[in-house]
Amino acid sequence: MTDNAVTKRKAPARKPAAKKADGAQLTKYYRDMMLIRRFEERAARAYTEALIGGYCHLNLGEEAAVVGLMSALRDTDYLFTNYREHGYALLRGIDPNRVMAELYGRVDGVSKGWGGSMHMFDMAHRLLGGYGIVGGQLPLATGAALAINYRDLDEVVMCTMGDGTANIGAFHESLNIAALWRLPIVYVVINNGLGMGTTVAKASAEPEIYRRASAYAMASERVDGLDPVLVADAAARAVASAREGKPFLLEVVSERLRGHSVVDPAKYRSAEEVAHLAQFDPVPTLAARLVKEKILTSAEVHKIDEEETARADAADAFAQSSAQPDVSTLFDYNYATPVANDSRRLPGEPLFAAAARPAPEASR
Amino acid sequence: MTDNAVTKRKAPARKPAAKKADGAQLTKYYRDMMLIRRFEERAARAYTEALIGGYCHLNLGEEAAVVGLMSALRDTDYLFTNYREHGYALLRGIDPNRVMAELYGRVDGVSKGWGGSMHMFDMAHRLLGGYGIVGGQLPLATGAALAINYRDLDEVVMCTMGDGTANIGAFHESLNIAALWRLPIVYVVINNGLGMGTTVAKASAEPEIYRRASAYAMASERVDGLDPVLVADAAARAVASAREGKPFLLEVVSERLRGHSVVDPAKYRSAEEVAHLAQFDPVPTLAARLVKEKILTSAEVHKIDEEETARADAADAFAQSSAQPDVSTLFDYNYATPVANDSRRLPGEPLFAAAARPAPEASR
Amino acid sequence: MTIKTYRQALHDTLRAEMMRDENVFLMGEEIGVFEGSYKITAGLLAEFGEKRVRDTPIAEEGFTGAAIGAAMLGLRPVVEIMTINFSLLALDQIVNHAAKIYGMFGGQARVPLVIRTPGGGGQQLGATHSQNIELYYAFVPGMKVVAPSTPADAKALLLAAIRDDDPVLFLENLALYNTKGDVPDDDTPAVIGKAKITREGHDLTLIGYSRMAYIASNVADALAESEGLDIEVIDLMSLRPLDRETLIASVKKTHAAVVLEDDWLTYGIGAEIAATISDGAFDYLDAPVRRVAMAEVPMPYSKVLESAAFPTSDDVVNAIFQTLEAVGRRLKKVGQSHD
Amino acid sequence: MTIKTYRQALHDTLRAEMMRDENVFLMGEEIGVFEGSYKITAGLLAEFGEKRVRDTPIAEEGFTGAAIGAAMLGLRPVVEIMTINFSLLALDQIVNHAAKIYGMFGGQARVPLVIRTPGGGGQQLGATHSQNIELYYAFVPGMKVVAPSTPADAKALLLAAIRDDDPVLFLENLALYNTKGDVPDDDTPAVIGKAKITREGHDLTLIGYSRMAYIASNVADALAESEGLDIEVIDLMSLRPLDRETLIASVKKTHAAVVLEDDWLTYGIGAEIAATISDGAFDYLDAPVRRVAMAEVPMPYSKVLESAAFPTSDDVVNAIFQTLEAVGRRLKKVGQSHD
Ligand SMILES: Cc1ncc(C[n+]2csc(CCOP(=O)(O)OP(=O)(O)O)c2C)c(N)n1
Ligand SMILES: Cc1ncc(C[n+]2csc(CCOP(=O)(O)OP(=O)(O)O)c2C)c(N)n1
Ligand SMILES: [Mg+2]
Ligand SMILES: [Mg+2]
Repeated sequence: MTDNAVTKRKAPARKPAAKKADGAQLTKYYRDMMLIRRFEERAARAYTEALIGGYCHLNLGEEAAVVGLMSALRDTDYLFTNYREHGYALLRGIDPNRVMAELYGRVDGVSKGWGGSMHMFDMAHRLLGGYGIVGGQLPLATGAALAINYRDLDEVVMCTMGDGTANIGAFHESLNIAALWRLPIVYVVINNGLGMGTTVAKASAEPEIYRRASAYAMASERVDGLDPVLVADAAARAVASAREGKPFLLEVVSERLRGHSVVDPAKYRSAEEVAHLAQFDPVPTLAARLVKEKILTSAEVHKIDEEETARADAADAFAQSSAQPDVSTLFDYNYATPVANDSRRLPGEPLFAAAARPAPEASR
Repeated sequence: MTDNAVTKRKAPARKPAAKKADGAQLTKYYRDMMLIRRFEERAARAYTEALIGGYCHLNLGEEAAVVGLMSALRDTDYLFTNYREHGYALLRGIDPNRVMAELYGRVDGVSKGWGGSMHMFDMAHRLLGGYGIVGGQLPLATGAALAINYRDLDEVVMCTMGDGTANIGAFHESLNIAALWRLPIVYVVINNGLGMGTTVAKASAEPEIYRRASAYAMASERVDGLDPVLVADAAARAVASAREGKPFLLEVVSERLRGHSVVDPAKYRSAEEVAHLAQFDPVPTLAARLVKEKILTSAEVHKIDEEETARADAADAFAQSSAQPDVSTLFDYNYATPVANDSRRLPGEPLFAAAARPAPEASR
Repeated sequence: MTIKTYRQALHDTLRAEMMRDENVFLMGEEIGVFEGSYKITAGLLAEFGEKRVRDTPIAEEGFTGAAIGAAMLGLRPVVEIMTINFSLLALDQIVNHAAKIYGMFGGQARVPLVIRTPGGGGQQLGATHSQNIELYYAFVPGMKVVAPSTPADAKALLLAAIRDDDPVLFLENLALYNTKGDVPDDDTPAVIGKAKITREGHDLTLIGYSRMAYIASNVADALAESEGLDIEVIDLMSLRPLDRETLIASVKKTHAAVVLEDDWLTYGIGAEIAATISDGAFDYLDAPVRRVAMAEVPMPYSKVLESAAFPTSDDVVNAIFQTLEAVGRRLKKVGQSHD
Repeated sequence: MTIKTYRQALHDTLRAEMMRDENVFLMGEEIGVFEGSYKITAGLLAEFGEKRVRDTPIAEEGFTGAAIGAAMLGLRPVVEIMTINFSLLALDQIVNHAAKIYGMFGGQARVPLVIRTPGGGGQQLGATHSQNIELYYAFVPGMKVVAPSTPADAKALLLAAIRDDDPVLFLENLALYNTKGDVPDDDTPAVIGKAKITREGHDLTLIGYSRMAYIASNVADALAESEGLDIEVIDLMSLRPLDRETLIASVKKTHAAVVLEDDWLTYGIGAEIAATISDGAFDYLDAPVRRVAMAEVPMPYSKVLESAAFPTSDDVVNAIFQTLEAVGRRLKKVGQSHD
């Protein structure tokens, strides 16, 4: 995969930014990226301390991509994403406390503790999930765009996925349908070079994934995900296209700084490779630029870091103090429309109360 | 769909034949096409007389495509196809009697009466099915090519499908895998302009389906399926490419002269459109060419027709006289490796023989 | 009341619901220009246009998933999957998405989706087109699965399904499309989750759904006539939720049950029905619950073999007689074969 | 005999079979460079190379179907599907193709394919990653489905599966990978289609498979110790074919049964077991067959909720006590809770 990583880095489709980002904008991007960075690190720690369970996939290394992409959406636009979505949830404007509480599986979590790391959802902020089945979000997002089209609204759907996801059937079916029906949707491939440990080159016969759009006569572009400004501009073009009923495929070349999920030690990457990767860490890259372009002083950069670290810590504290769901709520979401004869039985409970038979003690 | 049919016919990718077909070759093609034509017509009649059951999809209008494609395969190559496969079975060299007997569901059928119209199979002639799930044959064919590659053999797999099939996930997954692993396979799309009644334009965002190969960095070509020579030449190129480990996507633009299956009256096509189609019937087209180029006289052409009609009739007579499978064979193909506790119970039989209970009469 | 076919009842109900609520729309393969493989949607494209009657590419996963996504935004898509066999290709979207979204996100998004699809068998369609796999949906929390056996129920259950805010698998049956019956003119939806006693009786409880509920009624009527038997017939109507109470109450009265299903016996729908009755009516049952189901083979194309593998009325009659013999009852004509 | 983990037993058996037969090869997502999500294939890429240990794109349908096609030509692919949840995406290839090909073409092509995949639950993986859907395969004629609960059985059943000429779904379990046990050194395959009595007893038959067979053994041992109970334990080992004889013979002896499963209760695997016993041992059963299963909800992520929904040893103990009470036996400590 060294090969691939290098190839990928040798030929990033660096399009010049349409307009130079102003200082305030860059500072905001930096703050947002820092929030993701510190939040993810805090989550990783809590996971290691067994305070968070299940799987936990982080956006470390993808902060510029997340921030750039989210900058292009209006509040009324929708986002569908995969299990690697904490950063997206934060940038859609969801309170970090609620995002962290979800990781802890608590009642104040953005999905009330039912979803966890992989399944964040918030209708108010139009984050329509957080999905764990690779490619599962694509048909759904396509359908949301269909609903917008059906109602003749001015909204757009963005649907993000990983590079590995571009090889599954749902990718093909969804992009074809979107192009055929001219749906207002942007499909975004975050190409971080890897599935879990499998490289793009080993998984995709056309490793420049944006080229696949041609199979659907769909517009597409590839952008360097290290730079939030480039990403933001490309995303803006893509979203504008979608808003006109021309769906778009945007590939964002990015890096995954750690393992696939918190538990993955990523032994399949050499120390050399990991060291090489550090150059492509978007957070220090942007920090250096801010200082170099005299937008911020080192001290100011540092202060932003401290502030966002504090927010992540506060989110953690909030999550720890949030209540656990009550067992009595287990069957609360069986159905949206109540129904006759719904099953609400714990594993230890008999199918039929032992009415006609001797029942010396009640089961739990 | 008139639009589409016309568009399709306006711009067929007519590549000049690599070499001019000789008379003997053309005559052979004509005979083969005539066999398919008369066989299918005979099958349609038997179906209408309720001698054949289930679904019955015909190759009428696609004879030149079938003949051209099959001419490119060696005996040791494999074919996977869909439910519209009678012609392919015949051209792979399977005795028409056995093909017709399969339609009748008889023991002499190529699948012993178990498969019917949609599921012809013959290992000896390397026809590896006959599949009824749209796209289902693609992963299988890809795997057969993998087996050839694994064993380092000089064989090739051809996998045919319809235009509508190019929109299903299995298409994407299979072509990607084949290209990635450099498998010896040719995917053939018979673009007859229609799924059942849905046009290519309404189903495929890129209606020139061969272009989709670029999503897998795969070679591809489009050919006019009205001319068996053009098809044969294109197929030869495709097969040669595959044999070198470069998988290929070949699109054959063809026509479906009748309904989707025998029961479909195709009301969604206007009389005008159907009349227009008649011009693109490959059988009279080739007959006219044979006479015009003085390869055959009208009488000779007619004689071929009579001979092939006779073969179709003989196949029908054979099928009618072939035995029905015996009910006692119902469980013969439960498993290839016999297994303990296999279930071999007819619907009327109890799960447990009523041993301990009164059993005044045996069940059937 | 109007006499209609099952097909017509479905068609008319779809049409009426589309007129009632503009959020209701149809999606599926070949439902528009081709008017549906089984013509349920005939004429609807002409009447409602492409926006409301959407022909899709052959992409079960893609369009079913798209319907789920559209439902999340409040539309009420009614998807047709041409036959239940093809629904396997959409299963991930249905099981891992439609059925999960409401619970997995803590009740934040509803999925008011209907998936109409026919089961079948007995038409020589071969191994991949003759399966009855409603089990795959009935097993899944978050799904609702209904299966009408008459034109009236087709209407009432379809009304209920379309107006329900959860994903509903609406099981039709190829063999029922041409059957006829009275259909009420008013728009009263059925209650999902309730079984129906379609014939009261005391001798034995005969349970079925979809085509097998239809067969059950016919067999019960015939045996009443010919044998004076008093059979109670239950049409499950809803496979999920399952109305256990109605089953148990009936068997407590009749003391015997035969379950009919068109799917395979082992692990089939009937297994749960038999297990439920054997548990809930344990002290009342005078004979084992008998199941009549499809033979466990990949369905052969051959008519002869298919007929042997697919359950018939005769099989049902045999099972009833054998069960009644097992409970020791005296029948007028014990031992007389109905084969 | 060597003491090994279940994981190691699987790994070693795969390796030995690859050495024995060069037609055996492995395919799946992340099984090579990443060494498998659960590390069953660790080291095998390095040892056997890319031809025999093939990392696939994320394309369950595509690579599973490719394995079926390769098997039709006589190779013996062993596919890993990362968890059984993702197998839904390959279901059409498995159910409509692997399971059909032998019969549908009149016995002309064999499909010697093994699909290894773990079930699980109880690890906070949420609604789409905590399902046990072996039912989807166990229901299908043409499939064989086996489910070892010990390292020794993992070896013996994997040997049998790889050497079998039919498609075999080989069910593993996340919770079992680290369990240890004696593994015989010789290469004797298990007989597919046979259940195993792992503990003889007379008081009650406790039935499980996979993780629940493991729990069953532990519970039976504990109750023998603490209560002097003499429980017979059956490990189903094979879900299809199902060994009904062994079940019935046992219950004819014990007169009572409790069935354990990690899937959902309604229509779950246990339904068939309960129905089978209620039928075949009708005259011998002194209490209804009790089932212990997962609560019927999309599994919540929250630890608290998940723990409530997922069956535990305590649930099993309760079910045993309640069943024994129902048969009217006198226990030393009736009424003492084990919760
Ligand atoms: C259908 C399916 N198959 C396999 C998995 C297991 N899995 C989870 S993430 C992943 C890799 C995805 O890679 P990519 O799309 O590049 O996304 P990334 O994790 O790199 O962001 C795999 C194989 C899954 N969740 N769903
Ligand atoms: C997965 C699946 N979906 C739907 C069908 C029903 N069906 C059978 S053939 C067909 C149209 C196929 O069109 P195309 O691929 O163009 O092939 P053609 O019939 O034109 O040769 C459809 C929708 C099916 N058999 N399988
Ligand atoms: Mg990736
Ligand atoms: Mg076509």
